[in-house]
This record gives sequence, structure tokens and C-alpha cells, in this order.
Amino acid sequence: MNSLMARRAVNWIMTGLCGLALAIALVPLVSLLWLVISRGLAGLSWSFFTALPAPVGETGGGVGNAIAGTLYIVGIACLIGVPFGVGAGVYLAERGDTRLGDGIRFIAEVLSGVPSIVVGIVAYGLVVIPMRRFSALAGGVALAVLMVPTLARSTEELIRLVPHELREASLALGVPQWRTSLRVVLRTALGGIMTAILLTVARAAGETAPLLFTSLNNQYWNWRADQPTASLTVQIYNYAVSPYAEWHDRAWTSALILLLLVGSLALAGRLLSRRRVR
Amino acid sequence: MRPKVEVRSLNAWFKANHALRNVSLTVPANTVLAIIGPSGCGKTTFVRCLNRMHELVPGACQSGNVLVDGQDLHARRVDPVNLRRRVGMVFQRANPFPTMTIFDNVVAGLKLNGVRGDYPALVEKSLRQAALWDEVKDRLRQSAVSLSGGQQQRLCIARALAVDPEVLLMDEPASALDPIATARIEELIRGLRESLTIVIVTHNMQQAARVSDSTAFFYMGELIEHGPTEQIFTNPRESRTEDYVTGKFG
Amino acid sequence: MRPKVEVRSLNAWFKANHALRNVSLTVPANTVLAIIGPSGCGKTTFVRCLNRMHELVPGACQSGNVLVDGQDLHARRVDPVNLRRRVGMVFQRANPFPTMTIFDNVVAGLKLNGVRGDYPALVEKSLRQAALWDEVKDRLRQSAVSLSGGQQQRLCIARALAVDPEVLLMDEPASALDPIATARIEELIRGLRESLTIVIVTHNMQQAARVSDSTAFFYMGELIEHGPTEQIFTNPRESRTEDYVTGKFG
Amino acid sequence: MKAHTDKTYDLQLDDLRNKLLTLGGYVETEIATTMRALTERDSKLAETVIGQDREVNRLEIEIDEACRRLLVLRQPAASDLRFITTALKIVVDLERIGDLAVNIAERAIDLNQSPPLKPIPDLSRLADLGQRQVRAALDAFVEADPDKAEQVIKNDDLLDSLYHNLVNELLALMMEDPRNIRRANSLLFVAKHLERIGDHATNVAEMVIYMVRGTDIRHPGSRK
Amino acid sequence: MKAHTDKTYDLQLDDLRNKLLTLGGYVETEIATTMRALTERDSKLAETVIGQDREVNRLEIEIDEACRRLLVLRQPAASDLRFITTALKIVVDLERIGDLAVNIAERAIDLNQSPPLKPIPDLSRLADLGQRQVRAALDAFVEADPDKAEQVIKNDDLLDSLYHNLVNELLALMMEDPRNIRRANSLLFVAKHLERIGDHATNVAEMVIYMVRGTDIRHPGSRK
Amino acid sequence: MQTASEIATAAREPERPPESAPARVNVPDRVWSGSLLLLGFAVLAVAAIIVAELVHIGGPAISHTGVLAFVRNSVWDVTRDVFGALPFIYGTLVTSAVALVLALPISVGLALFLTEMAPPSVRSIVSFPISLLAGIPSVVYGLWGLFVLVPLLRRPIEPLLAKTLGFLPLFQGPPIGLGYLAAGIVLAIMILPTITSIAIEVLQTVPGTLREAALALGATRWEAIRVSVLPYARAGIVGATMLGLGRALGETMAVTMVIGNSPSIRASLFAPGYSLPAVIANEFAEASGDLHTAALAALGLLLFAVTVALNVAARLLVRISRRGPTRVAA
Ligand SMILES: Nc1ncnc2c1ncn2[C@@H]1O[C@H](COP(=O)(O)OP(=O)(O)OP(=O)(O)O)[C@@H](O)[C@H]1O
Ligand SMILES: Nc1ncnc2c1ncn2[C@@H]1O[C@H](COP(=O)(O)OP(=O)(O)OP(=O)(O)O)[C@@H](O)[C@H]1O
Ligand SMILES: [Mg+2]
Ligand SMILES: [Mg+2]
Ligand SMILES: O=P([O-])([O-])[O-]
Repeated sequence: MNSLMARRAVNWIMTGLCGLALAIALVPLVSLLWLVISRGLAGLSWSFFTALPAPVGETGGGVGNAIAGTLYIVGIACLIGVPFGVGAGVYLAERGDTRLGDGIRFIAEVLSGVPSIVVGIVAYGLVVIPMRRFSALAGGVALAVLMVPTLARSTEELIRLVPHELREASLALGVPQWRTSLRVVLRTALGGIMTAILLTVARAAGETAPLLFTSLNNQYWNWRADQPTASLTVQIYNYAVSPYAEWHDRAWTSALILLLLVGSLALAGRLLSRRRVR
Repeated sequence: MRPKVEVRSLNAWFKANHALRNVSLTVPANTVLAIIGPSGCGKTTFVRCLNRMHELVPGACQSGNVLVDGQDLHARRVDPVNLRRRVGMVFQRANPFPTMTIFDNVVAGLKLNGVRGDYPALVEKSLRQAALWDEVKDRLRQSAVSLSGGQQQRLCIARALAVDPEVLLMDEPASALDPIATARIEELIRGLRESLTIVIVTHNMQQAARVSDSTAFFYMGELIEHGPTEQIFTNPRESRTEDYVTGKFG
Repeated sequence: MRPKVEVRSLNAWFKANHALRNVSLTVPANTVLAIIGPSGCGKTTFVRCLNRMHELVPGACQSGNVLVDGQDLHARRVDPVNLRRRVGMVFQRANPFPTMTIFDNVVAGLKLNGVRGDYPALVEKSLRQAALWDEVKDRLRQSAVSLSGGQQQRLCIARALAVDPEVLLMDEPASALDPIATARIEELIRGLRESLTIVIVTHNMQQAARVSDSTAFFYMGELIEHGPTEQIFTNPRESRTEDYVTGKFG
Repeated sequence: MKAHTDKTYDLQLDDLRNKLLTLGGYVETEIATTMRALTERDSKLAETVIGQDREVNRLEIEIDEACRRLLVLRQPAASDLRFITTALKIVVDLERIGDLAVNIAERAIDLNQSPPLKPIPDLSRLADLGQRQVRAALDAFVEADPDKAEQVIKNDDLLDSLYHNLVNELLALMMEDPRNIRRANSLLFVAKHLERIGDHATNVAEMVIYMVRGTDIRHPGSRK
Repeated sequence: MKAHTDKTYDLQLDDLRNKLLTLGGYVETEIATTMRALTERDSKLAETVIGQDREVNRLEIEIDEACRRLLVLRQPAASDLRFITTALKIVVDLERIGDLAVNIAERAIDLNQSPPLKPIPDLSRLADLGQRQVRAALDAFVEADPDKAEQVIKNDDLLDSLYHNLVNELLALMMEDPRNIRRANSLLFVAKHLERIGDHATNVAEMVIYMVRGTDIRHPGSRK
Repeated sequence: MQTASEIATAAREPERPPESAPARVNVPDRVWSGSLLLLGFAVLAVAAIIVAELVHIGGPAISHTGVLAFVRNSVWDVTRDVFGALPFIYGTLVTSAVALVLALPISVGLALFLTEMAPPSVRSIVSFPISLLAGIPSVVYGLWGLFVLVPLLRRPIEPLLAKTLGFLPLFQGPPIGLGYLAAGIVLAIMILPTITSIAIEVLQTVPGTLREAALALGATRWEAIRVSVLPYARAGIVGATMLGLGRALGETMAVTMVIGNSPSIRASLFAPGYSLPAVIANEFAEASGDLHTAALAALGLLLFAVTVALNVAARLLVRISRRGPTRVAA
């Protein structure tokens, strides 16, 4: 019987189930954050940020070189990936209503679903094999390849969010297309694009798989692009799968630092976009 | 008197869709031409042909001539970018540049083209022409999106006026506005006629009746009748016009 | 005669924004009440209070009474779900369920409520009432989005009628339509009056004049005047009403 | 005629048209009745005319209201607008024709109190012509037939000349015998009223032409 | 009075009002001139009246057009609608007053061809009163003053009784001497015309009351 | 005055659009267009490079083994140059399936709760942690999985499952902790924010008036969701799911850390297994020879092919379902 009572009961049950989904989703998050913070804080010290990793059995040491390496690799990735990613996005938004544009958009979409480990292999073939060594550059290339399709898609969407009328308004004022694109359309979408870049960078900084056999790892400081370079994520992985309990602790502390790094990038992006909305 | 705008057997297509069929009409200088007709009859397409915005639509093409001051818009020498400065346009939805201040919006057409000039004086003049000066003179440096819908629309008119066009095209400029804001815009249009030639598209027959000197009635891409506004509304020649203005359509 | 709808000193708020102030009026059965007033005066808020859609808005609250057939909508026993079947609603933009066929759209309300019945007959009846039957009878199984804007709006009216409401609320039902579709809807409204009580919000004064028996003029959340439509438009009592209908506002 | 998208609009226009026709019908019978009252010296009949004129007055107000309602509710344009503004004007003429019939009826009652004057056939002819002009003008209106209306305007000359003959005839009658003066004077006014009825019919016809063709043909001499 | 949001609307309404006033002014002077032509036996003056009436006719058509334009362009409501429909009606009365003045002028030209009859002071009084009624009705219209309009309606009785006296006086004159008949008859029509002028002024006054108050006071006896 | 008929006789109406030359564009605009096009080709170049490199590096292994054998063979013995990818394919599919089964209902429920049910205050409070969940690097998930989830699975979860659902082959065997189930759960947690956020986006595009239409007909809140919201959002939710699946298939670190890394095929979810990305991650850097590297790259090629196929399918599916009545005419 489909009485009103029954219908209302169904309503409440479904609402309850959906609320339950929220609770379930929050359990791992809380657990994870709690552990990272509690176990990570335990090992945190100033030297952890600055020192080189200590060998097994020694106390102290840090992941200074890994932090620097992550920033270094990501910096290289940005230098390569941002211009191409944003540029391709502008192309898709401004000239992408053709067959070719459709194809490129489709490919960008598919590419953003390609597993990062696969991209690692590509960077390996592209940089490591010719250079005959693992290098920061290889890691940067891998991350850049990952960034380009996502950036292209989000840049396109952000530009498309700019009302078509705005473009027409500018054209109707007798402004040439290129100026309209740069000074009206891109200008309007700029805040959003900055946010997109920050979020993409945050994601790249958290990548591990493509770095495993591109930038590899390094126990020392390195500022050369053609040398293997440490990174926080790889370092965490190495610590985590090691059999030593104290390295496990360092894994947690490194994870905390990684989260802070990624989190602050994402937060900056959010703040930027919020200011834009206002 | 030579007409300000002359359209000779204009045809326009969107891909295979024949949106305008053989339209010919003339607009004398300093008059207001209103375009009326049911939805989809080609009103927007028509005005967009007058400043070559039509050709920006992918797959769009056209034939026939549009002459402004006797000069064919599609002549080799005519640069559409330049042309659009002479033939301004105001759109259905107010579209001020959201990242710019009120002031910058008004001078946008000049700044974007790198034209120098006495910007403050020009801003005041344009805003006065658009009957907005008194409402915004104390907050020219505020963002344009802080204005109400009707004010934004007048800002867009000021922006179009700042580049000193000879012809102003308006595509349903008041359809998103409330009656009061609409009345303001209508008054403005009549005022602007002193210095410009205006073509306005409207789906509101009464509005056409109020603001225009002559009215053109479009139907299914054809120009059915074009004549003095009063005649179109009190005594049209064509029975289809009569049917439309008296509400006997469909 | 007992009024169909009676509103007693209704107040409504959006958070701290006092959107309706002490509105009282009555609507006799089988009449059309039109609500007019400038943008933001509370027209939409008012009708949404009549079927308790107002309370769905986060932060919204209200005081005062709304009575349908003498029964207070906010009485303990009244279930809003049930109430909304008795007090139907049609919105500004046609919103047929896009995933359903025309047929299913019409019976959506019944199916939801688990009402069994001779659906085909009911669909025909409702579509006839909404003056849409002849146009769609051969394609009831097609998607509702295949209809034109005006047809979609009439479909929404049919959908609202299918659950056999006693009161129909319409919030600017024709503002997104062209003049021809609008004329159809207006005719429909006058026809529906035979079997329903209708409250229609419109920003178009002439439309209010055409379709309604009585008209209420709202201004800044207050009900300024409510009276027979003809009186409101030819001889209003309140000077603010006079100013508004003659276009002397702002 | 093509129907409006909005059927109620058509109904309201039809209603207005019917009201005008009813009014026209009343007015026509008033003229006929009043003339019968005059020739048959029937004061009772004359009084019915006065009664009927109340209906006419009521209808006039109703028609005015209907026109205003249509104007405010429908925003008529083109032919609809011309029809409604014409109705606003025509109704004045029709009502005035009714009043004139009443005036004649009053004269009739007056005359019936004195012995009859010698019969004046031209007067009946004038009355006949007047009545026919009113009917023709109304026909032209109903059928929206400008040719018929033009005929009415042309025929007014006939009516005028008949009237002038009649005036001379009546003046002669007065001079013949001063005892005729009062009665002949009354008949003179009757004739004058009939002539005015013809004028009003002409007005209606002119408005019909404006309504159909959209050109105002009144006062051809005084246009800009 | 509060201004419309749309200034042009106000301008158009003002323009209509001014045209009506101009028309009223013309008509008033027509009455005055025609009476001077009559009493001073000045046929030239009488002819100027006929010339002036062309202006009146032109204005009538112009006003009709202005009203229709306002109706179609502005969709007036409430007081604006009442004003415009009133204008459509008033103009008929004013034009008719002009015509009546012309008729009187024609009679004057006629009379000037015969030797003068003995002076009839009541006629001038009637003319005076008629003219004053017209002016008062127009004032009531301009000032939108229903009290003044009511005064006009009341004063019409005065005018009517004056007219009836005059009729008797003139009839007596006819009976006195058959040679007077033709001329007295002319004066009778002059009187009749003046009485009609008064009636039209009353009509205007009634419309003014409707315009201001929104209630139709015509034909109080025949309302539903 | 011109009327239509006069115009019609004045000029014969062209029936077809003229073969129009493209509108003349000035020089700077042409330069701008050209450079944009070059940038657009960058995406194509990336795609081409990926395919080329994968084929280039992985090719020798495939030609050594043969495509079918490579995919069907279940033995992976590097020392003997025997490369069978089946265990990795199996592991990848099983873990992804587990992840989807767990994540889909929770994601959709969560998305519905946040967009349709929760009061706005809750919504704004909760949407932040959900976005956090999406931003946490996978290696951190792996860390958590390894040190929190795996011990929990070992005791008490897996024994409990075995006791209650042990009649199913899926839940038999020793409770090791590391294995398909652990990987599946971690993957579920990782794709949950992906699916949820896309689902929320999709739900937010459902016009509010559609919801109100149902409510105004006398629907309860849930009925409004069922009748108007979900059907409208269906295609989008399917798309979200496929994207989540894509992410699950390709996820490397977290899986590597908890799946157990044993190249075998077992029916039980408790058993350790291996996945395509995991084996690449573990062996690539220290591959024992060119053929080994090639075999791993071939696995990458396989993974690439699968994810591309999935993405293509997702797009086509969305397109097909959009052809139906999914959008109100604009
Ligand atoms: N960008 C476009 N692509 C393809 N066809 C179009 C496009 N814009 C308009 N059309 C078609 O061209 C015809 C004329 O459209 P147009 O926009 O000029 O009509 P309109 O009179 O402005 O209608 P409305 O009153 O709805 O704005 C229509 O049939 C329309 O479907
Ligand atoms: N969801 C909302 N939240 C907060 N304030 C609202 C909301 N909806 C309306 N308001 C405010 O309530 C007041 C009345 O709004 P309402 O929508 O009833 O006006 P309206 O008369 O329908 O206007 P319109 O003609 O523009 O539809 C306005 O001041 C508006 O800003
Ligand atoms: Mg358009
Ligand atoms: Mg509203
Ligand atoms: O009313 P009239 O004087 O024109 O007959």
C-alpha cells in the first residue's frame, strides 16, 4: 500500500542511508589524518626539514633533500607543462569548435585518464634512455606530461565559463580577435586558471609512481637536472616498505610534510578562487 | 537624403538553414528602426549582418550587400574590426566586463585598441549620453558588476557610445529588464537618435511602437513589411503584418 | 461564499530579509488572482507561501496564516506533501521531466502518489484541459523535450492539472514565451478558471489585466492594493497603484 | 476574418460589435416609432420612445466601458484599434440620434394637444430617408463596407435638400396663417432633428470608412 | 502631478492636453465672434468664423490621431486611459460647438441681407451664458476639477429656461407680424444652436467628472 | 515603401548558400590563430609520444611472447624470460571491481546527501574534508593501508567475513591482510572522492526547478530525487563511475603497498595478488635486462590500452545516453 505514511518512511530511510554514506566516508579520512598528524608530529623536528636522511640505526636525520627535490622536480614540470597545458586549453576554448578541436579535446580527456605509472615509462623512454641516467629532468617531464591534459581541459572549461556575450561585446567594440582573447577573455578567466594551475601542481607534487624510475631517488642534495633526485613521495614509499620500525616513523613524518605541502598549495588555490567569486 | 544604412537583397545562412531571405531596406540617418517578428524569424541574424558579427558564427555565410554611408561592408578594403567601431552593438543581456571598473568598462573600446585620449571627459560624456552619469559618478572605480541589471545595460550602451559609433545596433536590449528599467532605456534610445542611427530588435511590439520611427516586420526570414511605425501599428499594408500586430498569429 | 484561499497577516523572511510584510487577502473559488509589482517586491515569495514551497528555502521562515478551504496550511495535521497536491504550481521556465515521455510527464504526479487509474483517459483529459492534446496526441511516447517552449509550458500545466488540484499557482508562466505562446497560455488560464482557483504572478501588467478577475499590487513586500482587476487598471484607489499601472514609478 | 490567437479577445470584440448593433437597432425603431406617433397622433406611442431611450443610454455607457476595457486589457493595434476607437465615437452619434428621436416624440406629444395641421408628406419622406440612412450606416459598419458608407455620405445631400424644401414649405404655412406658427414651428424642429439624424448617420459612415481603410475622410477641406 | 518614468510619455500627454485647450480656445472665440457678427450685423466677421472652423476641424483630426497614437504606443491605464478616452469624446463636442457657431454665423449672414429685427437682449444673454459654460467646462477639464464641472452641469438648467423664454418671445414676434417670420425663425435656430452649445458644454463637464473620479455620471436615470 | 512581393520580383532569391570564401582576417589575428593551433597540437604530440614510446620500449617483449600468449599466460618468470600478464590483469580487475562495488553506493549516497538533503551548514562543513580526501597523495593512502587497514583486516575483519560469508569462495582462506581485499578497500577510499565530486557536480547541474516541479506535484524529497534528479543525472553518474574505474585500474602506489605482490591468481579476496601498475612500479627500476624492461613496458601498454578503451567507452556511453531525453532544450 502506497500510503502517505509508507512514502514518508521510505523518504526517511533513504535520507538515513545517504547520511550513513557520509559517516562511512569520513571514517578512513579521520583515521588517516589522525595517524598522519599524531605519528607524524612525533618525529617532527627542525632538522627533519633540513637534514639528509640518516641510515638505519641512526637517530636524527631528515628529508631536506627530498623536500627540495620535490620542489625542484615540480618546478621543472611547471616550466614545461604549464605553457603547453594552458595554451592547449586556450586553443580548445577559442578554436576548438572544429572537428580537429573535437579530436584534440577527446584525446586530452583520454590522456587525463592515463595512469601515471604509464607516463613514467614514457618519460623513461624519452629522457632516461637517451641520457642513460635517472634524472630530475626525467621526473619533471613525467609530471609535465601528466599536467598537460588536465590543465588543458580545466583551462578550456574556465575560459568557456566566460560568457560568450563578453567576447561579442569586445568584438562589437571593434577590438581584434587576439586582443579580445588575451585582454578580455583570458583576463576574465585568469583567476580561475591560476587556481587550476595550483591544484594541478598540488596533484603533481603528490605523484609517486612516475618518479620511481625517472628521478629515482638520491641520498644527497642535488641541484642538477641530469642527476637522480630525491622526492618526498618516493622517500615515503621507501620508508614505508622498509622493514625498520624507525623508518616507518619517518614515513609518517614525511607524509605529514607532504600533506602540508600539497594541502597548502590546494588551499592557496581555493582561497584564490574564493576571492575571485567575491 | 542618402540613407545611413542600406541593405540590398541580403541573404544569410547557418549552414543549410536559410535564415534571411532577400531582405532589402534602408535606414535614414538619425532615425530608429525597430525590427519585430516572431521568435526565430531572423531578427538577431539581421542585425548581426549589419556589423559583420554574423560571419563569426561557424558555418554562417551570406550574400547581398549592406552599405553604411554608401560603402559596402564587404568591400575588400573594409576591415571588420574597424567597421565594428563605426557600427556599435548592445546585446540582450547586459555584458559589462566583470574584471573592469565602471570607468574602465566605458573606455574599454578605446583602451583595448590602444587609443589615447582624455578618458575622464570621455567617460563623463558617454555616461551622460547613456543617462547613467548621475547614478554612478561617485563610484566610477567600483566594479561594473556592482550595478543593477538596468544600470549594467546602460553601462553597456555607454561603452558602445564611447567609441563614437555612427550606427547602434541593439538586440532586445530591454528584454531582461523590469518595466522601470525598460522605460529608462526606451527614453534613452529616443534621446540617442539625435546623434546616431539606431536599429533595435524587440519582441515587444509596444516597445517597437514607442521607440522607433520606422518598423520592419520579419517573418520566417523574410521582410514582410517596412514602413513608418505609426502606419505599421495603426494601418499596416500587409495582412500578415496586420495579423501579427493585432495578435492573430498561429 | 467562503473564500478558497485566505491569507491572514502573512509575513515571510529570508534570514533577516523581511520579504513579505503583513499580507492579508482572500481569493474566492473559481477566480483568477493576479499578483503584480516591481521586481523583488515579494510576488514569488507570496505564491510560494501558498503551497509551503517557501519553507524549502534554507533560512526562510514565516508567520501568519494561510487557509485553503478554511484549513490552516500550517496546522499540525497538514502534511506539506499532501498539500502540494491540492495546491499545484507552474513555474516561470517550463520544467518537464526531461527523461520522461510526454505521457509519463502528465501522469508523473499520479504515479508518485501511487494513484491507479485509467491513465490514458486521464492524460487525454489533462492535455485537453491544457489545450495541448491536439498538438501532441500522435506523439505521446516522444520525449517531453521534443516540444517547443510554449508546448512544454502547457505540458507542465497539464502535469499539474493531472493530480486534480484545487488551486493552481503560476509564477510568471509566460515570461519565457513568445507572444503567440503567451496568448495560448492566457486563454488557457481563463478556461481553467471554470474548474480551479488560480493565482498568477506576472511582471506584465497587461497580462494581469487580461487574465485575472482580481489583482493584487505588491510593493516592497507589502500588499498595497487588492481589488477587481478592472478597477485596479482603470481606477485604482491607491496612488502608488495608480503610479505603477500608469508607469510613473521610480 | 481571421481569428485572434486569443479566443476571448474575439469574443470581447464580438460582444462590443453586438452591443453596437443592438444600440443601432434600438435607435432605428425609435425613429420609426416616433414618426408613427407623430403621424398617427399617438401620444402613448411617443412615450414608449422616451422609455426606450433609457435602454439606449444604458447601452451607451456599457459600450464605453467595454471599449475602455478592451483598450486596457488588449492593447489593440491596427484594425482592432481603429474598430474600438470608432466604436467610442459611433456610440456618441447613435445615442444622439436616440435623443433626437426623443425630442421628436416630445414635439409629437405637444402637437397632439392641438388640432392637426394639414398633412405634410415631405416630413414622412424626410423621416423615411433619415431612418434609411441610419440603417445603411449601420449596415456599412457591420459589413465593414466602405462603399456602402460612401453611399450614405452621398445620400446626405438628398436629405439636406429635402429638408430645405420642407423648411420653406413650413415657413410658407406660417405666413399663410399665424395660428399655424406654433405648430409649424414644432414641425420645423422635427425636420431639423431629422436632418441632424441624417448628419449623425453621415458621421457614422465617415468613421466606418476610417475604420476600414485607415484614412480619415472627415473635413476634407481642412486637412493640413 | 507625478511624472511618468518615461518623459516622452508625459510630453505626448501634455501635447494632447494643449491641443485640446487650443481647440477649446478656438471654439470659445468662434462663439464670441459669431455673436458679435450677429449683433453688429457684420458679415465679414461671420465669414472669419467659417474660416476659423477649418482650424478646428484640423485639430479634431489631429487630436484623434494623437489619442490613437497614445493608445497604441503607451497602453495607458487608469487615469491616463480615462484622460485619453475622454479626450476622444470631448473633441467631438468641441468640434460640434464649432460647427454650431458656424451655423449661427451662416444665419447671421442670412439675416444681414434683410433689415434688422428689433433687438432681442435675451439672445445675447443666452450667447453669453453658452460661451461661459464652454469656458467653465474647459477650465474644469484643464484643472481636472470635478466641482467646477458639476457647476457647469447645474448651470445648464439656467440656460435651458432662458432658451425657452426666448423661444416664446420669438414665436410671439412671429405672430405679431408675418413679415418677421423668416427672420425670427432664423433667430429661433440661433437660439436652438446656443442651447445645443450649452448641452455640449454639459457633456464635456460630465466627461471631466468621469475622467477625474472614474465614475460615469451620464444618464443617471438609465443605469442598470 | 517596399513590400515582400516587390522585393521578390526585384531579385531572384538564391536557393543555396554561396560558396563563400572564409572571412578575411587581419594579420595579427592570423598569427594568433596559428600559434593557438600549434599549442593545440601539443596535446596530440603528447598522445603520439606516449604511444610511440610504449610501443618502442614494449614492442620487443610482445614480439618475443606474442600478444595472445602475453595476455593469457599466467606465469611471470623473469629469469626464464617468460612473461605472462594474466595474474596482473586478474589482480587489477578484481581490486577495481571490489573498489567499485564498495565506492559506488557510498559515493552516490554521499553526493545525494550533500546536494539534496543536508542543510547548507552541514554541506559547507563536509564538502571540505571530501575535497581533502581527493587531494591526499596515493602514497599516503598506501601508508595508511599498510599500517592501519592491513592489520585490521588480518584481525578481526577477515576472520569475521570468513565466518559469516565463508560459504562463498571469495571469503575463504587464511586471513593474511595483504591481498585483493585490502587493495580493493584502499582503492574504494581513493576513488570515492573522485566519483563523489563528479556526481555532486552532475547533481548540481540538475535544474532546481525540476526538483521543485516534483515537490510541487506532491512528491516527498526522496521521490523528487528518484523521479526527477536521478534520471536526469544518470548519464553523468555513469560517467563518474567509469572515471573512478579508470583511476582504480591505474592506481599504483597504494595497491603496490597492500596487495601482497604475488603473481598468482586466487579466487579468495583474502589472498595476496599483484596488479599491472604494481608490478611495473616494483620491477621497472631494477629490471634484469632489456627484455624484462620491455615486458614491463608492454604491461604499461596494456594498461594504457585498457584505460583508453575505458575512457572512449565512457565518452560514447555518455553521448548515447545524452541523445535520449537527458537535457532540457536550452
Ligand atoms: N548560431 C546558430 N546556428 C544555427 N542556426 C541558428 C543560429 N542562430 C540562429 N539560428 C537559426 O536562424 C534562424 C533565425 O534566428 P534568429 O536568432 O535570427 O531569430 P530571432 O528572430 O532573433 O529570434 P528570437 O526572437 O528568438 O531571438 C532560426 O531558425 C534559428 O534557429
Ligand atoms: N532564495 C532567496 N534567498 C534570499 N533572499 C531571497 C531569496 N529569494 C528572494 N529573496 C529576496 O526576497 C525579496 C522578494 O523576492 P521575490 O523573489 O519574492 O520577488 P519577486 O517579486 O518575485 O521578484 P521578481 O519579479 O524579480 O521575480 C527580494 O528582496 C529578494 O532579494
Ligand atoms: Mg534574437
Ligand atoms: Mg519572482
Ligand atoms: O448633438 P447635435 O447638436 O450634433 O445634434
